[in-house]
Amino acid sequence: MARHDDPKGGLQDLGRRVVKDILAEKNPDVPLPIRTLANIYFDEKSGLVKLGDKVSHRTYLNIAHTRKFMQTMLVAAECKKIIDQNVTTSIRDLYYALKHTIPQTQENTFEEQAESDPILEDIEAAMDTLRERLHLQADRKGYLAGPLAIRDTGDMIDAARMGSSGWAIPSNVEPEIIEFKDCTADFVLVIEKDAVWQRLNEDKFWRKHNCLILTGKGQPARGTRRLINRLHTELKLPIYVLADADPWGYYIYSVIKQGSINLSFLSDRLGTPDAKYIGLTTQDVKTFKLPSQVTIKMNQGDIKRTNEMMNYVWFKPAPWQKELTHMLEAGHKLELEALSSKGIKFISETYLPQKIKGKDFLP
Amino acid sequence: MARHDDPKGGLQDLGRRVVKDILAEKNPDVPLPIRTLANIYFDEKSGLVKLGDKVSHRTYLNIAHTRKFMQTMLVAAECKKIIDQNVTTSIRDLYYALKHTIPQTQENTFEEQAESDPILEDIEAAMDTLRERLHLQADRKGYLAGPLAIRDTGDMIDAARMGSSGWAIPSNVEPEIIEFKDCTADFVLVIEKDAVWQRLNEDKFWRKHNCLILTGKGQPARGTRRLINRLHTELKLPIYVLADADPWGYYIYSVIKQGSINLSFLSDRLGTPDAKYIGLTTQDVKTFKLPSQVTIKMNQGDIKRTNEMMNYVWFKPAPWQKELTHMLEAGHKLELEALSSKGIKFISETYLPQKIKGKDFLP
Amino acid sequence: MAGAVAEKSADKMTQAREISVSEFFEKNRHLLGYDNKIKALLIIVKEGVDNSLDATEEARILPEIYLKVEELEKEKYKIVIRDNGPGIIKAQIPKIFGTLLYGSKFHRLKQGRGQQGLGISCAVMYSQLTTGEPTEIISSTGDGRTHRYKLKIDVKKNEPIIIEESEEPSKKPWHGVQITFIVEGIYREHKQSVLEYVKQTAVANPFADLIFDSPTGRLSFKRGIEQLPKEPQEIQPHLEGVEVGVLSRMLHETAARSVSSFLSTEFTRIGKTTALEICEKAGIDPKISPRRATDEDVIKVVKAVKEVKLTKPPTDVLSPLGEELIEKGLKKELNPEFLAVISRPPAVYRGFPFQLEVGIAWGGSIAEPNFMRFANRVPLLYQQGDCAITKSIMGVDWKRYGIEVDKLPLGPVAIMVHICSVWVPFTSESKEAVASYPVIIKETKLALQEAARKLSLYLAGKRRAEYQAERMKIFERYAEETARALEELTGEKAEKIRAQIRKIVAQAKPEDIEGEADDAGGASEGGGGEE
Amino acid sequence: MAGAVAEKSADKMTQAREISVSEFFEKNRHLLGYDNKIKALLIIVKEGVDNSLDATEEARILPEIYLKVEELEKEKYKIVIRDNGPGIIKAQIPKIFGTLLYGSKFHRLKQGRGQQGLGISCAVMYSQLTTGEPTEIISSTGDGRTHRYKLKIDVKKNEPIIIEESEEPSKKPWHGVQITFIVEGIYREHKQSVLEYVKQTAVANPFADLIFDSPTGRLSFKRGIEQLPKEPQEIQPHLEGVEVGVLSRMLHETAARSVSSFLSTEFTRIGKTTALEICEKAGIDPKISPRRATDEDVIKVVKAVKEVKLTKPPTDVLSPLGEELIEKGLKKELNPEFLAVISRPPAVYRGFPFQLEVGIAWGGSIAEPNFMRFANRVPLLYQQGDCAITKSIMGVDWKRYGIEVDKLPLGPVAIMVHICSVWVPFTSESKEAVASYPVIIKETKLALQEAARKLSLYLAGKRRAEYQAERMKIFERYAEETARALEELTGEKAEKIRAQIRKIVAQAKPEDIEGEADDAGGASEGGGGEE
Repeated sequence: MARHDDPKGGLQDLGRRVVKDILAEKNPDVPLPIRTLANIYFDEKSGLVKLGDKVSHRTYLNIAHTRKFMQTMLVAAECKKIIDQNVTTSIRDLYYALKHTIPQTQENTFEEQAESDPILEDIEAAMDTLRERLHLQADRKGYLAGPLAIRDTGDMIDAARMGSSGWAIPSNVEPEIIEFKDCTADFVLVIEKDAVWQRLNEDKFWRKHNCLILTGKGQPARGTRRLINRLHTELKLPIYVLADADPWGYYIYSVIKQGSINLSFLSDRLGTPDAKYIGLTTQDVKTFKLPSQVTIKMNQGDIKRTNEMMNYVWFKPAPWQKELTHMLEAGHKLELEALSSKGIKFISETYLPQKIKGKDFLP
Repeated sequence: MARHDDPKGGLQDLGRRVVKDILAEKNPDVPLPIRTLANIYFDEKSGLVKLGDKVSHRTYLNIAHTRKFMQTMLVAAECKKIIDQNVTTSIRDLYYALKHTIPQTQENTFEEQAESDPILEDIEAAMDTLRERLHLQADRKGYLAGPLAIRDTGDMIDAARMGSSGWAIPSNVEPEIIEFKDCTADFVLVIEKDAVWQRLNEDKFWRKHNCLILTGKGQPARGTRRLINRLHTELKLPIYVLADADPWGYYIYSVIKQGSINLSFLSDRLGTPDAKYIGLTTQDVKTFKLPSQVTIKMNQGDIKRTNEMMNYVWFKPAPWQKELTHMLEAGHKLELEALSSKGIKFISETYLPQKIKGKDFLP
Repeated sequence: MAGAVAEKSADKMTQAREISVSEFFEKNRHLLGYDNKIKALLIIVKEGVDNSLDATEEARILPEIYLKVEELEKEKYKIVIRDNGPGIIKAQIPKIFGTLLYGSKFHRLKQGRGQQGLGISCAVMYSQLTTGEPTEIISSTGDGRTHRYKLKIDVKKNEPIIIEESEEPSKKPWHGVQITFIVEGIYREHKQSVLEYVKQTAVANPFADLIFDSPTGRLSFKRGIEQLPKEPQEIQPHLEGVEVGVLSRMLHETAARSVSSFLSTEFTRIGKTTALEICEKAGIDPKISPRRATDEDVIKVVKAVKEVKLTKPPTDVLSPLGEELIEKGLKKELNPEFLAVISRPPAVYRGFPFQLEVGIAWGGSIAEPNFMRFANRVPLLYQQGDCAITKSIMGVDWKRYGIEVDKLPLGPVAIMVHICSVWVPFTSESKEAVASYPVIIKETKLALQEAARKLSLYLAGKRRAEYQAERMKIFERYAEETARALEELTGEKAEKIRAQIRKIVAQAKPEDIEGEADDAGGASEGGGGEE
Repeated sequence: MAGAVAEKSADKMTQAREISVSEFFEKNRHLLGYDNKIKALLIIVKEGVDNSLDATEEARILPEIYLKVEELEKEKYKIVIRDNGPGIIKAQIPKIFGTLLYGSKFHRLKQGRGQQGLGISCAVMYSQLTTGEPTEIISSTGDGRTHRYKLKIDVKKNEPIIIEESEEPSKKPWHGVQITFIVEGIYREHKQSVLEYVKQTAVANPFADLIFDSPTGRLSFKRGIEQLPKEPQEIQPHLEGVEVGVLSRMLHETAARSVSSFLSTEFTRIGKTTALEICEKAGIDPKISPRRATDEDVIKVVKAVKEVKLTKPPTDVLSPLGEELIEKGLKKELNPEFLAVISRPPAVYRGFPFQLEVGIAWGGSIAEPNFMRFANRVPLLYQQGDCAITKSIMGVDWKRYGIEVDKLPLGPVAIMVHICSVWVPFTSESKEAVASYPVIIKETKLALQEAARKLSLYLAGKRRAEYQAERMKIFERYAEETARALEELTGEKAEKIRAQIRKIVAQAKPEDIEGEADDAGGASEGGGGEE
């Protein structure tokens, strides 16, 4: 199905196709892109994780599909209704709005939100659209500070004047909501952890280094990833990522850079292939003479995960293979806070300046 | 120990007392307020959960204390160092800064952050101070929107012009960081869930009802609770709390209102005894004719928790006993999103206006 | 020293003497199951009732048995057992009840409940041992006279002591035996009790009328079928598994003139050809007199027997319950939803024919697993764990048949196993458990597996039917919701869509319906976290 | 019909006859443990060796026993057992080996290995049954003559058949017995084997020299102590638990003139006063002749006995191993880190004195749990689960003693339990398990608990010492870090604080040290969430 710039029309098309089958007394069929690893490929050219062509057919006369088929129709119909009313709602609201007991049964249309969320992703993928365009709100987290002026639904916001808290990144950062007005920064530093972000904001690191500092508070939400993508593509800002030297930190970097498997159909909007990894790496322990006790022994899960990551196409570049191998050999990982062992201001006054100056990045 | 407005002096006093014991060849002893339910009482006069007088003695020559004794000294010394350097750090940084292998052993000073966090709380309670005064940063979450102007470390922020995301509440909202400059609002609506907050912000509910809307995103962080306290005590704004009709929602309300057991020594800064509960209640199902399928069956944990809550002094007022009894009898709970079943705008256009107009609050 | 030793030795040895069987069992009565006072009551009832059933059945009389257990004082009971059997002739009464190891059945190879002539006289001995009371026997053979004895046992001599003896004309003509014991015991109604024994006996002997006056009231078990099972036949021993010692003794006792005729006349199913074949394989002259056979000859014959294919013993000598009787018994008792009954063909262990019968009942009134073991129609209540039947049940892979298991099967299942044989090998003289001969376990498992297969088919069929119906219901269930959503999306009327979906469902062929989950759903990688 | 029935009955009954004990056990040899060919070898060795040990011990000779098991052909073995006992006088040899239930020990109440006069003659019967071979017995009483017999058993008559008989002057003077069996069997060296029996016999009889020529080589067990245990004494029966039937018989057989003198002369530990007290309680004239006592009198006496406090049977009639011997045996075998041995005072079940001895060994060479059961110094290898000893071990709350448990104790523990009695109550004639009399279980548990308490003290002490040392180390460990932090806080030099802390630790008294966790830490309420 082609990308829909008209989400409502897309939903109606979906319905019409199904009704056509039904009226022709055919078993109705909704083709859905497969979103498992089996249908994911790494597009070398764009540097993004992308969705392949494989399609699964959800049909009514399949005992294992029938309930999901109904749910798909319900979610599609509800999205159309929301668009009609021109309101925005959360995916939890969507669940509640649709949940009811099926007449003459003890069964609910949806038993829990974990049932409606994947159906929504199915529709997003099928229509190649964003849930924001379906007037649905994703969870939000993440903050930004630095010389960037924004217009958000009429309000002018200067992210250089947001005090100690920074600008809170909303769930929907599409241009129709968030307009970039002015930006003088030279690059964006994306930080995994809020505590580190707050330290750097307190030190006004962004002022000294003329940059934007941004944190996703762990795995960045869709809105935050989309914002990073826009800052790079629209404002041409380099993106440097600062995360823990552990499989989870590296995974977060890879999601920012290449996109994720689960939302691979959105990679070109959510991924930023030009992002660079500034740190931490396990090799920093030697480079910056970190005391050995701040390292943390890898557990079985870490080791398994690291071995898997070594086989991902997007970790194939030599510097990553070297880092992952080093990690496995050293048998330890470390977190951003480990840098505090060298003193509270070590990260802002030594570590980051040295890395940026030396362009000491991983690809 | 008296409340220290001079945290550094307090830490030094603590050290000097211990050294005095040691030099006198006495088993050194740190008296610490007990922070379990056994030493908590509900102060009817202030309407706050408060810490009693019971004190526990942490001594060196007690096999069960020795390690904790050492840790207490380490945390106190590190806090003094941070204050000396005039920086702020996170409690995770504190953990990392202190973690190292004890010479000639295989043992670390701290094995995980879950060891250093309670020690810090011990020190906070012993010195009757806030961790913010020890230059330590709590986690932050929560947003605010509405007619309130703030000065944050020199930056002027207008919470009525923060677009779709609102003002992010920082972890430290003490007056030396956050100054209230101007406020025309009539009341504060504290909302448990961010999704509901976003809906109301989108509807510009705060403009129509001339209020501030604030969410803690679940259990509010210390900063958010302190902000609510300041909005009430300094700006004299009534506080209305909107949470799920379930034990967790009611618990969140009670923490906002009376303070929490764990941080009872901070109740007079974090609690707001005049807060009122606007909803949801299980009785709303009938009042607002909500469809029965949006209710959720209580599980064993809910029932146990509700029965416990019925015995808390602060839930003794008749309307609360009635609501809790009703909940147990009905055997169900419901979440804020349940209101969506009556339509997307039901909450902002019907539910809240009707409650506020009718002053239909629980105490 | 040698002299002293010899003297001492001689001294000891003069004290040695023969010990009577009664003395032996008096001291070792636990060997017969008299472990405790509760069990003692059960064993005495069992010996009496088993004898009555044997006697009536052998005389081809439909059994009417009356049993009474009455409490005389604390831990002292009167037990009365009366039957309508052929009675016992006067001369035999004292010997049968007053001598251990006296009986007609020991040397016979014929299916029966009693075997050794030990049980009933031990009951008499136990009575006198615990209460000092003699046992009363009243009997008539139907000749118009009734004989009455009160007996004890002279333990040292293993002989009856007649305490009282009388003979009188019967008031009305009758035949049968009535025995009255006065014994120490304790009456309970738990799992391994007189009551349970009577109930299970009724299941396995549905051709008998049983009345039980228990300390808690009367229970009547009416006959369910007016016909006795066919009479079991006595047989000669079978050559399979015969041992050197026994063969040697038989050779010296036979009336046969030659070894070959000895083999074909003293053993079942050995024809002349087979007898000659055995002699040939053994390398001995078939014509020599049995008495002239040497020990080496005997060993050669035993070895030769193993190389010859022997015909199985006759299958008609046993009297199994039969599938019909088992079905009747189990249906009457348990009212199950499903019942599978298997009667295996006879097999042979150590030369004895035996036969396994199994009933597996499922559902209905059965609430929990229930295992009933029978040997020659007698319920076995004790030593479940040691019994070949229990081991066989545990040896079956019940999961394969769709039945949950925790060592023994779980669920609403009742399993009845009946072994009948001309000689049931019990693990002990108390006859509580069947010895674990591999071939017995094998046969039992085969019977159980055959029955379990039937049950498994039934359960699978039931599940399949439920599943099919469930499926059509599913298509029906979601139609309305789907139709309404499609109306919202397309404007087409929900009623019309609904009707069309019904049509499609009705026309659906099985191959349209089958299918697996679609795999559209995204996989979460990297440890979760909302996206 | 009545006529026909009577006829049939008469017909059956004339077939009835007495059955000999030999016939009975030939058919029911599993009752004596002859379940399979592996076990058959063990039982025959056991009967022979037990008899040899009994004979030498009774004659107060330090035993020298030679045992040989030799494979003749597949599944056919020659077993030779030779001792240096007193020998058997010529006239008794055929009866002892050729008659079942013939012996000197049956009527005696005296601790010994054999009891019934059944075991050795059954071994003879089993040999002839399986191989047709007679058993050879060579014996001399030390009088310079050696007698040699080859015997079989006439099973129908329960009488010896003498196949060969010879007498010759001994080449050198000797006394003792040598028996040679030729039997069918299978030799294995697993847990329940001849080898294990010999090993455990060596543990429980450390005063015996044992040589075992097995099919895999020679094993010698040298005597560990040059003295026999004291001789067990024969006793009269004890009144406790005596039953009506037995008492009645004894009354009619006694030479006593009055009931009271009957009680005080025929029973152990009944004085005149007690005898009179019993008669008084029973309400009978103590002077009446025993022969004139009625059945009611007997019952009254039995009841009266229960109301009188009886003196326990004499404690010196038994011959326990004794704590020293048990310790020697276990130390030699297991080299444990700790050993607790308990010998209980004698107790009484059903009038028979018995005594329990227990050894619990821990650690050292013991790698896994090991349970050894002995009855009158004979190892019990089979039927562990049914045995009162095993049940007693399972009945102890081992966790209370700091020992892990999964039904049976776990860990590096060896438990040896020895029961000796004038009459050990086995659950079956194969003498593999002790019957579960409550008082036996109680005594066994008491012995085990007493030994377990000692072990528990040892283990606790071991743990405490480790704990104390650990504690002082802890105070040491944290001193440096604490001192440095205090320097940061106060400016006082870390070295000085460090030295002071050392002083405080060194001066600390135990009461300063003990203590529980402080309870400053806050409780999380309401289901978590960071604050």
